[in-house]
Amino acid sequence: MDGILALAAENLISPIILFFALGFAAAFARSDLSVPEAVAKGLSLYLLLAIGFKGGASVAAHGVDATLIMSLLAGLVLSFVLPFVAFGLLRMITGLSVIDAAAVAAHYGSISIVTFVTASSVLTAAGLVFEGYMVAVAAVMEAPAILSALWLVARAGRPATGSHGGSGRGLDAELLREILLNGSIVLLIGAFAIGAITGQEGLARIEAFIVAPFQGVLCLFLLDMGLVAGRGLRDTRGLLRPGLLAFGILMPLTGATLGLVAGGLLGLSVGGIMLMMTVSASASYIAVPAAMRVALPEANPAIYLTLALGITFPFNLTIGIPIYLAVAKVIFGG
Amino acid sequence: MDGILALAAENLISPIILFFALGFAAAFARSDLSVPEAVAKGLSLYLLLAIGFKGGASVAAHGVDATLIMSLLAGLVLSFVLPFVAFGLLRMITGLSVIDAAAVAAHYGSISIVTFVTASSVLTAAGLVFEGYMVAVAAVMEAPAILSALWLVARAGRPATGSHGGSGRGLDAELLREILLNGSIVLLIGAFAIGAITGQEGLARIEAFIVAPFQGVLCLFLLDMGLVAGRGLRDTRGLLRPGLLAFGILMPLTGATLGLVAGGLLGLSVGGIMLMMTVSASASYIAVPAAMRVALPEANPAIYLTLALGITFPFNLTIGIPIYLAVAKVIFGG
Amino acid sequence: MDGILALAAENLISPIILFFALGFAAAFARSDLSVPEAVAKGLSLYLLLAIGFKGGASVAAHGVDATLIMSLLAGLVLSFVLPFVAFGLLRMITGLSVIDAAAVAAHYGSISIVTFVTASSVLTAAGLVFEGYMVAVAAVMEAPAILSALWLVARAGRPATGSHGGSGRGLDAELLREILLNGSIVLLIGAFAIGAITGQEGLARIEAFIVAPFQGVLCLFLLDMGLVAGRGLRDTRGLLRPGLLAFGILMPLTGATLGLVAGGLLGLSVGGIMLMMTVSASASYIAVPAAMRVALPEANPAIYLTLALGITFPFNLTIGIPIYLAVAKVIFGG
Amino acid sequence: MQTHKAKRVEITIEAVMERRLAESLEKVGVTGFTILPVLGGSGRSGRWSREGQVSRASGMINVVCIIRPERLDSLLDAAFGVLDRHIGVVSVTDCEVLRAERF
Amino acid sequence: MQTHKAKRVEITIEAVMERRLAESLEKVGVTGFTILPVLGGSGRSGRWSREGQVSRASGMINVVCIIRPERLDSLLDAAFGVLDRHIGVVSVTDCEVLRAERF
Amino acid sequence: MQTHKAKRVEITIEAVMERRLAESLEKVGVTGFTILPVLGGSGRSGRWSREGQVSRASGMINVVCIIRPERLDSLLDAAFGVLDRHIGVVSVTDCEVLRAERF
Ligand SMILES: Nc1ncnc2c1ncn2[C@@H]1O[C@H](COP(=O)(O)O)[C@@H](O)[C@H]1O
Ligand SMILES: Nc1ncnc2c1ncn2[C@@H]1O[C@H](COP(=O)(O)O)[C@@H](O)[C@H]1O
Ligand SMILES: Nc1ncnc2c1ncn2[C@@H]1O[C@H](COP(=O)(O)O)[C@@H](O)[C@H]1O
Ligand code: NA
Ligand code: NA
Ligand code: NA
Repeated sequence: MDGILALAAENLISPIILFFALGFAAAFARSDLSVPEAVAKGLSLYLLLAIGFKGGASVAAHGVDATLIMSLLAGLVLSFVLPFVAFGLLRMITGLSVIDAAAVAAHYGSISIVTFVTASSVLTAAGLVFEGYMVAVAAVMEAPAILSALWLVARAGRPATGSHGGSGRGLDAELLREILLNGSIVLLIGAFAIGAITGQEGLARIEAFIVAPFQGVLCLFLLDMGLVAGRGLRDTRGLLRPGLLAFGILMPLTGATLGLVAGGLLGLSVGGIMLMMTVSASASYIAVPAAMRVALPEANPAIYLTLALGITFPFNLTIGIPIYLAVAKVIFGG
Repeated sequence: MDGILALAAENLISPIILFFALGFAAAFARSDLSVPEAVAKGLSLYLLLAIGFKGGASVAAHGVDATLIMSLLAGLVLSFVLPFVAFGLLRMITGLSVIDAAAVAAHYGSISIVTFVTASSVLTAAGLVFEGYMVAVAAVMEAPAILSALWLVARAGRPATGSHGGSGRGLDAELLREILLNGSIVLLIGAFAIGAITGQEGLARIEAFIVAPFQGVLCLFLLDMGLVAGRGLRDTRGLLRPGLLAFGILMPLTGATLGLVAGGLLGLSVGGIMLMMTVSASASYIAVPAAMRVALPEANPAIYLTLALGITFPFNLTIGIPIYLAVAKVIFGG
Repeated sequence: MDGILALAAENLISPIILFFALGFAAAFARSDLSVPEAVAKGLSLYLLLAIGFKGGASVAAHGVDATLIMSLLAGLVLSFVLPFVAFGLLRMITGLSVIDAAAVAAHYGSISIVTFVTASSVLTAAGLVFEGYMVAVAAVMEAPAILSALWLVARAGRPATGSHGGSGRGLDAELLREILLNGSIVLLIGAFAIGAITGQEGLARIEAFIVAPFQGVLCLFLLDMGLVAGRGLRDTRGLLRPGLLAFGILMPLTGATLGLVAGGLLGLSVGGIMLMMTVSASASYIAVPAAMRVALPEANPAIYLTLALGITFPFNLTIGIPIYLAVAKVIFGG
Repeated sequence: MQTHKAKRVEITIEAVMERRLAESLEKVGVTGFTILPVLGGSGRSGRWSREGQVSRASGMINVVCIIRPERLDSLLDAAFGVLDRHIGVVSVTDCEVLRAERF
Repeated sequence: MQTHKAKRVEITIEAVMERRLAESLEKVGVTGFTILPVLGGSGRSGRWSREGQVSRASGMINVVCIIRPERLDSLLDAAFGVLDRHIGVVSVTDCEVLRAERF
Repeated sequence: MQTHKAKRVEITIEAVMERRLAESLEKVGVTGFTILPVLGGSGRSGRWSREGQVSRASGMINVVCIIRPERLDSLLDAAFGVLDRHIGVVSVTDCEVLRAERF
């Protein structure tokens, strides 16, 4: 327990967390500090390209681990299953409607790549290695949760998106294509593949761009995330009943537990297990919200965005990640 | 004198000055070369984050100097006092109205962080060290001058911003909050604090982002500044009567002299004195103009922007900084 | 022949080509992956600044080669002449109107700086040096082709841009100024001059910005180019008759051949010859399209943009550059 | 100068619905429109801003569509089919245009 | 398709006044508006452009506000209170809207 | 609140023609206008978008110009002289403005 606290404390005073906190505080104080939308998108492209490429290059270097396929499968299953867990929890401890609960559930089954990136930075700083393909596992976990959530809505007798009305849409091929080919999945998997193909030689050519400045870029991006999260939370404070708040913290812990079990069964390294916990604990705030606006427009975006970005993201960043690392170490670390 | 000229000449052929000149010339030649607004803002966020963090980390490394508090106080006083000097000078040698003169005075009491950054680059290139907290001094000097200027207007019998009329505004709490929490102050002081907290360990993690590429990013930013300054000057040439022009050069020299006295009394290093001169000599072109548009909308923005960005900024960049360094060296250098 | 294929194969699996392919594929699959316009422009400013500066610094280091002036002249002549070749070829093998053919011809007489950048990266990776002033040759080749194209239209009895009608425009001084002072020329030549003036000392100060991360930035930029090219090609597939397609591949080969001759006569190094081939083979997609919209608004932009960006650019990137290198090596390499 | 009566329709709609709106308009033969970016706004669901946002979820766009008066109804039908359960605003203004042959 | 009469108010105002305008509008009960970015322009104080600018001082925004006709006057009062000594332009157009219950 | 009749002219024109349009407007005494950015659109020449674009060739801008009714004709003449053989759309709407002395 002491070790966890020490680790958490150390994590808390890293530049990346502090820049997130700075953004958060600035938003609450209504400072006009802001990052232009184009710059924020550019930073996120950089992070996806870098983390994907490094994962691929690492796979190229260490060879394809026997558990790679199993890990991808586990990721798929987790992403499909987590929304059901989240949905159940939400219906138990909050008064959310079926549609709102399903929309929130989709976010928690999917993943937050910045949370993943931060966790991998913490691992690197702690001198721990992890399976390079974990970034691919994260990528495959982005989309399936959306399908589970739409199924939950359909089951409740409400067509996911109106074949009713004039426009005749639905979870049609078009929406499915949009979900599977959304920009962050494509760039993450594409960069992973390019890293795997070009290997260490490719890495050597672009290392100075994607490795050395990575932590610094992450600081700037987290400053922006803090600003966006803080602004969202400030404007929707009324919304956050105790039940929702509790969910925003209980759900990542639940997800992390399932991730721990999965990672343990797969026989991953301590670092790999910690990452599996982290992605399971994290909630999407880029791809899934956009999909929900198309497929479940009646769901209130303020609820899922505030939960994912305002509660769970900061929780994972500050408290969750050190806990997951400590637990993984205690149980599986030599 | 020879030494000053040699130093100035050397400074003039550094890439950063030449990129500024390139932008300036391109704007005058009506080239369509331009930096997107979002990119310019992104670059300025980078510079603020980097310079703030490095200042903080340097304080962490060298310990809190006994003169830190005194220097901050000196900065505060200078920022409050300089507008009065500027206002007097303006009323003496130009025909500006009270409101226009006060608005211009606010800019010269405040500071230009890019001028500070350039000066610190020159110091680094010259192998001189300086007190890391000078960046904090620059930060505290951003806002006070605005209050002095508003007081000057109020004294002249003109309510700073209309309690007259319907909207019932004024130098209200809201405006004060906006001034004190403007984005560049918050990021500069926030990054400084994070640098001070995480120290050399934090610096090591993001050094490759904020130290190595810094000069190059500054080149790109100064190219943009040159474009903006050149465009502004080109479009408002008619405005610049000899009196205003003279002010744009006399005032930085006056400010630098006061900065020299302050720095000398504080017992700062030669580098620190030169920076104190530079910030006193520099004029704001980001935070103060925005505050003036809110508080003194009748003041003509073309006047203060052209003076600060079109005259004083290039003057400091090319001639001022080498002079300040040479003078500081001659008087206080061993 | 084997050597060429091996080289091509090696080139094809470099990260830069693969990121271009990723963008291309993502666009065809209608992924919503996209780079914000401001970020794309920012990246292109970076590339121009970096490549220009490095060229200038290299000239400063190796001294002004006797052939510098001759090479610039050769570039000028090539840029004037290539449009006639292109125009003839187009009128022979495609059914394009005079105006459309002239507009396309202007693009192929001018150059694509990213193609140049990619070729110089391939040279560096292959351990070959080249004349630093080749970047200046590329710069002088941007504009002349536009004049040739306008002359072709005028000769055909159609005033290039209406002195007819009310507005009284024409290839007036204004348009000429716009063409000669377009942003990419100004930045490229400006950065070249700054590199030449500040030399190795200047380079040392900004090396960490313009050298080390260059390849990585190029990857991100080529991802964007792939997206834009793929989107363009996807939306205008119907347009590309066999004749046009053939032109899009024959013309760069023709241009490269002329470049080979010119480079050989000038006595350039193998790397220099390969670059002369590459620029001659490449087609503009930034400066010339904008000039054509002003000067020849009746020309269909879909034709010239699709050819330059959708056919010739990918051709040069993947197949052309390795061929040009191999040919230059076989003929002129010791 | 000769002008012609037309309708100016401005549709403020969620950015994620852009492709669907465009396709729906094309289906009823409306192929001319211009898309303006939106920075932020306010509505029943509160204030929002694009500052620093990465996800397209919370963004809107402004689609301007100038058409001959007789085609207004089919355009509105098409737009309404997409807007449907989505947030968004449609306004129609009378206007005059140059070069009527383009509409 | 059923449409309803409304007023389309477009306010071009300095970016630094955004928050004050929004608060002023909310005070008179106007909570629906959309903000469009502005690249540049020209007026009595000359030409300006946002290109390469970092300071918010010289920027403007375009606030579009669609309301029921009977609320126009209080909206204009509110806007005028903020515009006051500031530069900026207000135009009001008659328009028709879908889904009148939203305004 | 006192308002005055005016005309709101919106010109969607290629970005490369911006300077020429501005100069042409100034020549006929129109010095007040606001430029809005355009993200993309669709017309007879197909769909386009500014995403990821570096060249100004394919971009458009939206120029909004509010003027006294009596100056409409000279404005349209000036605009038409520039639009000429270029793509682009011009719409004119009746509107009311505050602070008529500004137009
Ligand atoms: N009356 C209005 N005038 C202009 N834009 C509006 C209006 N009402 C809503 N909007 C826009 O539509 C978005 C969604 O509105 P709502 O569904 O009411 O939250 C708002 O954030 C505004 O951008
Ligand atoms: N007649 C007008 N039509 C459209 N926008 C205008 C007009 N007059 C002024 N503006 C806008 O308001 C800004 C300030 O105008 P001014 O106060 O006249 O300098 C200009 O730069 C334009 O963006
Ligand atoms: N009817 C219209 N309404 C609004 N914008 C249009 C319309 N027609 C054309 N545009 C705009 O003008 C551009 C060029 O149109 P076109 O010349 O028809 O290809 C389009 O891409 C649109 O941005
Ligand atoms: Na998850
Ligand atoms: Na000062
Ligand atoms: Na060429």
